[in-house]
Amino acid sequence: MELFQWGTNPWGQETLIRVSWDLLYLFFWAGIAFIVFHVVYAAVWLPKLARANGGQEEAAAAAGIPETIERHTLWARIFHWVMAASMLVLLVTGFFPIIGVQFAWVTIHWIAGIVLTISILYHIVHATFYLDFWSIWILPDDMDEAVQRVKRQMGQEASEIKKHGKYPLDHKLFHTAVMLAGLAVIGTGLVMMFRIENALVPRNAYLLSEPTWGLMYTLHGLGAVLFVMLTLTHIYFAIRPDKFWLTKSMLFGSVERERYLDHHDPDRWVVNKESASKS
Amino acid sequence: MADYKLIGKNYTTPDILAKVTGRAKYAEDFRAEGMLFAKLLVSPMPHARVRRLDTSAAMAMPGVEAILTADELPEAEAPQEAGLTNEPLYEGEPILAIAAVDEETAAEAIEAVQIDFEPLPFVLDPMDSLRPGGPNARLDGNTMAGRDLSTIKWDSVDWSEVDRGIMPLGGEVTDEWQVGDVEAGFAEADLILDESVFSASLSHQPLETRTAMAYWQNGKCFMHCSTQSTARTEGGMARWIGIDPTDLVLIAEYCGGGFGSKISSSIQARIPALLSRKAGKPVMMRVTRQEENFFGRARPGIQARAKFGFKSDGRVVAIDLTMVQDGGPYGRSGDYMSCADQASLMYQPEHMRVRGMTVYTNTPPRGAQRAPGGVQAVAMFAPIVDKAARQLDLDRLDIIHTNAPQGQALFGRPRQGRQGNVSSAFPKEAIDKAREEFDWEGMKARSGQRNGSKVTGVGVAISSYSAGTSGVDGLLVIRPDGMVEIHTGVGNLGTESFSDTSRAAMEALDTPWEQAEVVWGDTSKHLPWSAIQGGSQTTHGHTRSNWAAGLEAKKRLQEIAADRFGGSADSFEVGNGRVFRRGNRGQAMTFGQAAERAIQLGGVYDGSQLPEDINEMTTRSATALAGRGLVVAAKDNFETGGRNMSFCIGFAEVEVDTETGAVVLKDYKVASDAGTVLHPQNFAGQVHGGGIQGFGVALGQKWVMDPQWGLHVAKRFYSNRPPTILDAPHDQELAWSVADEPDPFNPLGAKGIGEAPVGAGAGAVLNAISDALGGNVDFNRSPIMGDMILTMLNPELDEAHNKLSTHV
Amino acid sequence: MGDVEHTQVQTTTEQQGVTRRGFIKGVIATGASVSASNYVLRNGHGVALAQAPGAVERLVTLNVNGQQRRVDVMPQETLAMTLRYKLGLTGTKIGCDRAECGACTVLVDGVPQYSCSTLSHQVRGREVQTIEGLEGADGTLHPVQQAVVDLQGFQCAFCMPGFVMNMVALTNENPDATRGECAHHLAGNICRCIDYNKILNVAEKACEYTRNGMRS
Amino acid sequence: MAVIRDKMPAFQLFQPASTEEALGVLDQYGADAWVLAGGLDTWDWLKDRVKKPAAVVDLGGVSELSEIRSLGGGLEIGAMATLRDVIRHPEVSEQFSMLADSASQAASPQIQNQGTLGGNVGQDTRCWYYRDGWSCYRAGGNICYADTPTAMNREHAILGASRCVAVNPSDTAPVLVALDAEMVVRNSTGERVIPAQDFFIGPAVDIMRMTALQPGDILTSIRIPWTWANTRFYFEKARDRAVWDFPLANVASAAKISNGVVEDIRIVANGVAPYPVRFLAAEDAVRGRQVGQAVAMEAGELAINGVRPLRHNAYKVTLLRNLVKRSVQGAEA
Repeated sequence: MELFQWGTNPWGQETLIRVSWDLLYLFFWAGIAFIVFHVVYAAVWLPKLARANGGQEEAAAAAGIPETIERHTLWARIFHWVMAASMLVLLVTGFFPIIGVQFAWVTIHWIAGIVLTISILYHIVHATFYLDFWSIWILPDDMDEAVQRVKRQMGQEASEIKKHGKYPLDHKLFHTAVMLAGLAVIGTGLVMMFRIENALVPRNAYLLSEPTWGLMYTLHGLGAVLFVMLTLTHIYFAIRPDKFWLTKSMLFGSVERERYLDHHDPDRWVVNKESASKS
Repeated sequence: MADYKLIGKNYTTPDILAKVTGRAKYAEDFRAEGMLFAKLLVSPMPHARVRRLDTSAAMAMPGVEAILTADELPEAEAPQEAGLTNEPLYEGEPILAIAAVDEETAAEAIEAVQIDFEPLPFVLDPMDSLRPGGPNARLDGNTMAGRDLSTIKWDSVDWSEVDRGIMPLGGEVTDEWQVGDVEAGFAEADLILDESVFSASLSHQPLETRTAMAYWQNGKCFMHCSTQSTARTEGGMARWIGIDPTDLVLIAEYCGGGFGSKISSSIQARIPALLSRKAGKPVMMRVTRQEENFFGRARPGIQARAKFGFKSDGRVVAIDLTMVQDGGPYGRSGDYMSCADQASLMYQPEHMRVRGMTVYTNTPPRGAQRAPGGVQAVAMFAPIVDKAARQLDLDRLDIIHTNAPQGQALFGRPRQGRQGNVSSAFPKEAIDKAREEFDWEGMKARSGQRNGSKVTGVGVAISSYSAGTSGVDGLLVIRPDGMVEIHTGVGNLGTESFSDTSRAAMEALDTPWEQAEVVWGDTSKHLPWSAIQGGSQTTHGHTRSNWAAGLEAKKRLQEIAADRFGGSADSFEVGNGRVFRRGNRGQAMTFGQAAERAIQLGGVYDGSQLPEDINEMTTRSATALAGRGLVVAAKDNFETGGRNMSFCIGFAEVEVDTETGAVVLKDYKVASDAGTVLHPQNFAGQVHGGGIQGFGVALGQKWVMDPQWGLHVAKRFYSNRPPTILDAPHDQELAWSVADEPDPFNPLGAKGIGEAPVGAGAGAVLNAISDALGGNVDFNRSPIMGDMILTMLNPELDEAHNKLSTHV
Repeated sequence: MGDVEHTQVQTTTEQQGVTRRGFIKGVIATGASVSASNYVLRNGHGVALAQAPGAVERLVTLNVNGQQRRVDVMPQETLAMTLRYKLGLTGTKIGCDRAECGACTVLVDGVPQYSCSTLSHQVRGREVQTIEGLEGADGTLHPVQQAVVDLQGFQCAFCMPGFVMNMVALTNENPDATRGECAHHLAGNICRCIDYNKILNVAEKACEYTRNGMRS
Repeated sequence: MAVIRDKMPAFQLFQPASTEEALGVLDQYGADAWVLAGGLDTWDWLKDRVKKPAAVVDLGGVSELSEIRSLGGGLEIGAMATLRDVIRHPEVSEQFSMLADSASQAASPQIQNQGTLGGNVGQDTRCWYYRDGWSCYRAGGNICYADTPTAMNREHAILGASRCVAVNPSDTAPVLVALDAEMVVRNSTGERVIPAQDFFIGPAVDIMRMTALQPGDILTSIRIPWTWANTRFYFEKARDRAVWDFPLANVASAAKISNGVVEDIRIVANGVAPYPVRFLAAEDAVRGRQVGQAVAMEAGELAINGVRPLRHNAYKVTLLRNLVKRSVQGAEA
């Protein structure tokens, strides 16, 4: 298997062109393998970790936690679904021609890319100034808990695991991966606009040096093949019954108090009346 | 015209039967026992250095017999080329050669060579090399100043002008001359045209590539190559191979075209010779068309500023030229200088200043191409003179006539403060004759006629070029079987001058051509020192030398007869293959009998005693022939009277479709002043063939290169476009005429005709296109193609490139 | 030069009854073949020698100038190379090797084709005519050849064999051709001496000779 | 990278006698097989050693592929019929003279003698960067060398480009599109019939192919319905030299005209886009109107709607406009 695709420049010198599309298949099957693994893992291990949460309801009600709690604002949800749609379009337009489904994809691809870019820009501003910025980032506590969690699962002595805040570590990890891959494809994708006809920038294939272009295509490809796996696994989790309450929250915005109490630490995701769903 | 029996008559040349039956052997037609095939590894970059070279995998391949690298060649002194190099200066320059049992293996071996190049800065357009900080094509400089490589940058000129297609004045140049006072000349002028002009580089593309086959036998190298000249190739080729000329047997009876690119064959021919020595087997190196495009030579492009001052009667009073020649990477060709000389001759300005230089570029090597500089002169300046005629409201043929030289006119770069003169010039007579014969008034009447979107244009242009030098040797043997063997060291590249000029000897002997046998093309057959077959040298030079040999033979025949029959030599006549007493034809000897007698007499008669003044090569050949009959060697010592020049005036009729830009040539006629015509059929072939080559210059033969990578993109005939038969007028036979004025400094009045026709064709077509578009159009460059015409006719279209752009 | 020239002609009679392997060995042993002796021993790209229907044999019989010529031909070998290097018919020239100049034009079943752009295998069972096949056994020139000689046609003549063969097809098909029709018929041949005017004179003369017979 | 020219690499040559046999070999070799028709496009690729197929399948021996025959619904021309066959076939010149006309303007007479109709329509682009083995989009890279700020693109596309700006160089292709021809394609799984207009594809859809032919496919014949037989045809090719050169632009038009009124028309051009372009807007504008200068000019203007000229080919806009104008007028000028 090749990691990179090399070509020759007009002078016959070897030059990096892009990632090898072998990686597309690799990441696709890696995603599938992860899903299969997780299905088994979830079936065998998760029941063992289940805990009762009885008796919390009243206390929670007393603490002023509303019955439904807004988890994603309307704007955040719009952002998410716009991003999801553009991402799916980008994946389909980017990869279907490679796997043999031919159609005129370039224009759709770059327009979807621009939509994605705009939505990401919105997200960055929105998350920075209007949301609990730090809620999605991996913090030292997360790491510590992760260690404890693994210890527990291995059957070793470990301290009590606290419930997570608004986002559990796996969400945070996923977000980080998406962010890195996303920045790579968006950053390189914007530069690659100079190599195609589009309404925004004039074509200039010699904007960058030849090795730099090779790097752009390679990074774009790496991000893109990573997204194949990320998207697969993301969809998988979204449709898992035990996670479906989260998917619903992305559709409708809120979670029930019960779920909140089940999964979240009220100290770490502070909820009050103002957070209650408007619905 | 004098009353000749052979000169001026059509006849069958001695090579044509072999040609028309396929028996004529060109270099690639020879085979030798155990012959290997060579393939070249050529540079993929315009300028680079070989950083690492590993031929072990190639050498290990079964069937690979020898590899020749640049390191094994004697070093060439800059700016000359070596044939193989480790620092390629243009795309396609050979790096190494591999000989293998067959071409397939050689090709695969080339692909197995591990080679790593370090790209170096390159330049395609001379102007880019003159810019301050601009790249140089060579690491040792970008031009030749005198005999030295040096670097010149134009830091004082306005480069924004160049970007707008204006050639700047005042940049430093390496060559400069002036006659009269140009400023005073322009002060006198009633009309001044000051324009930037460009004539593009174009490759020769002879149909036979410079394929060569060589082998060694008993220490001698046998070389089959393609060359225009035989005698003048021997020494250079021997030097290239590194052997004494006497150890070289050069066989080149047929040459599939050269147009100046094979005057003395090509340096790449040394490759099979050296490979053959290394491998111990014969080696055939088939040069591909694409390789020919790379190292087969090309006419240098010239970017120029031309300022012409005219009097109201059309007389050119002053010319001021600034020229930059695209020199390619090697050598020191001076097309721009002969370009100035021809302008000086054709337009006879009283005041003229010339400033010029050649700038090296990483494009294929340049060389002389049929009227080097002369064609560029016509392509660049004929449209200016044509335009002046329009602006001064003069007849366009008249303005040519007005300025054309007459008699022994002075022209060109002055030496010791004085211009030299032309030996004879009768272009005015040629024009006067053509005006009637070609019905110039009728042609003019068709100018501007419209047929829908198609407009007829009529163009006329004069072209001049050198037509011969002198001082070479004639060598003939009258054999005991009565045949006259005329040996000639000029080549046979299709002009047939090797044969046509041999007829001078038979004319001198007043003997039928059937009794002649021309010996040519193989140095083992003992050839005399001859003119280079290039620059139209042969016709003038070899009618002189063969006439000299013929006269000398006649004298010896008379002496032999006097010796046999008594009396003075003067009382004998020579004619019809016999020498006989005047008034008593009974006292006669046949050539055969005289030859027998010559052998008996020895000394000056059988070649054992030779003239002192002949060339060493002639002496060697004549000595080898000694004893075979009456052996006569003679040097051309006839008087010379200036530089020998011939003239052509082309008349073209085109139809330009203003909706598609398509140009169709409807007719082409050519008038000439080229002295006595030796062989009318061949003469017509030269004037028309040259003219149509000029159409290629005018209409589309060119290089296209990618500026980012410095690589050719139009390497194929379908993309670099030599003219096809349908691009030439083909509905009626083309007319030609001659002034029929013999050159006073040739015993038969002959001048060369190879060169001048090209410019005439190019200039006439350029002017005709301009005429069709209403005159006063400023293409200011050649070639003109349909896209340029459409762009000019539709001002809303963006101009694709400025006037001075090269290789677009 | 007679001592160093030789050709690799394998005539039918010489080859009859000789096995392919034996023939190939012979070729190698005598060193007679200018063709790839090592090619004989390998099969490019490492692909197994084809078993599929339609796979070609290397030993073929070609009908050239009325003779059956048995010859060893590589699959990728062009007719021009076979004619020139295997059959010794060097009259056919290679000017560009790319179907762009016409010097290699020969007649295949009477039709002008570029032999540089025809595989030798493609002319099996067809009649190939080259310039060497025009002259009569008694030395009588073909009308086209005679026209060339009479009008001093062509210059360097490297293009001539191709033009001549194309003219032969012209005189066979349309001896009444006008000058313009001659030009269109001959348009697939390039002359770099660009003596097209004279070439058209020759074509017209050749047509005339074909119609009216050659002058005696 | 050593560049070796004019020596073909070794390959296995197959000369099957039937289409089935040929398809069998194609299946056996997959993408390593090369279909050989007249060879005029093939030899360049092989002699430049840019492509090195393991097997070459010469269709010259499949006689069924070179037949020209009249069917109930139209004329069927075998893909291996040479251009010469097409030019000289009486029914072609009587019914579809424009096809013979375009074939007789392709390349050179000898190439017409060897080259096939299938090869002419299926030929690859002549973009000089791509043909020379530069590793561009079309060759699997990620750049178009012909569309850079300094590129030499005088002969490239003004319409329909997508990343790659190469043009389709065929002279017969626009004629077949104008005549509503259908391409019959076979592979080992069966036969499919593709309208000519869909047969030619642009780089937006598949940047590495000019036609719908996939590895394993053979174009077996071209069917031309009688729909446009003997209507008013116009074909013109603009080129630099009168022989060999590919079109700078060509135009093919078929028009049904009664009493000077255009009942229906097809206008197609090639050499300006990566595929033969049909000018639907121009056709619509002309349909139902009297033939004349004004309507022709209008059609010309509509044809150049949306052009995107490159640095060196703006002239093609004017050229295309004028050719389309002429095609509607039905005459030069």
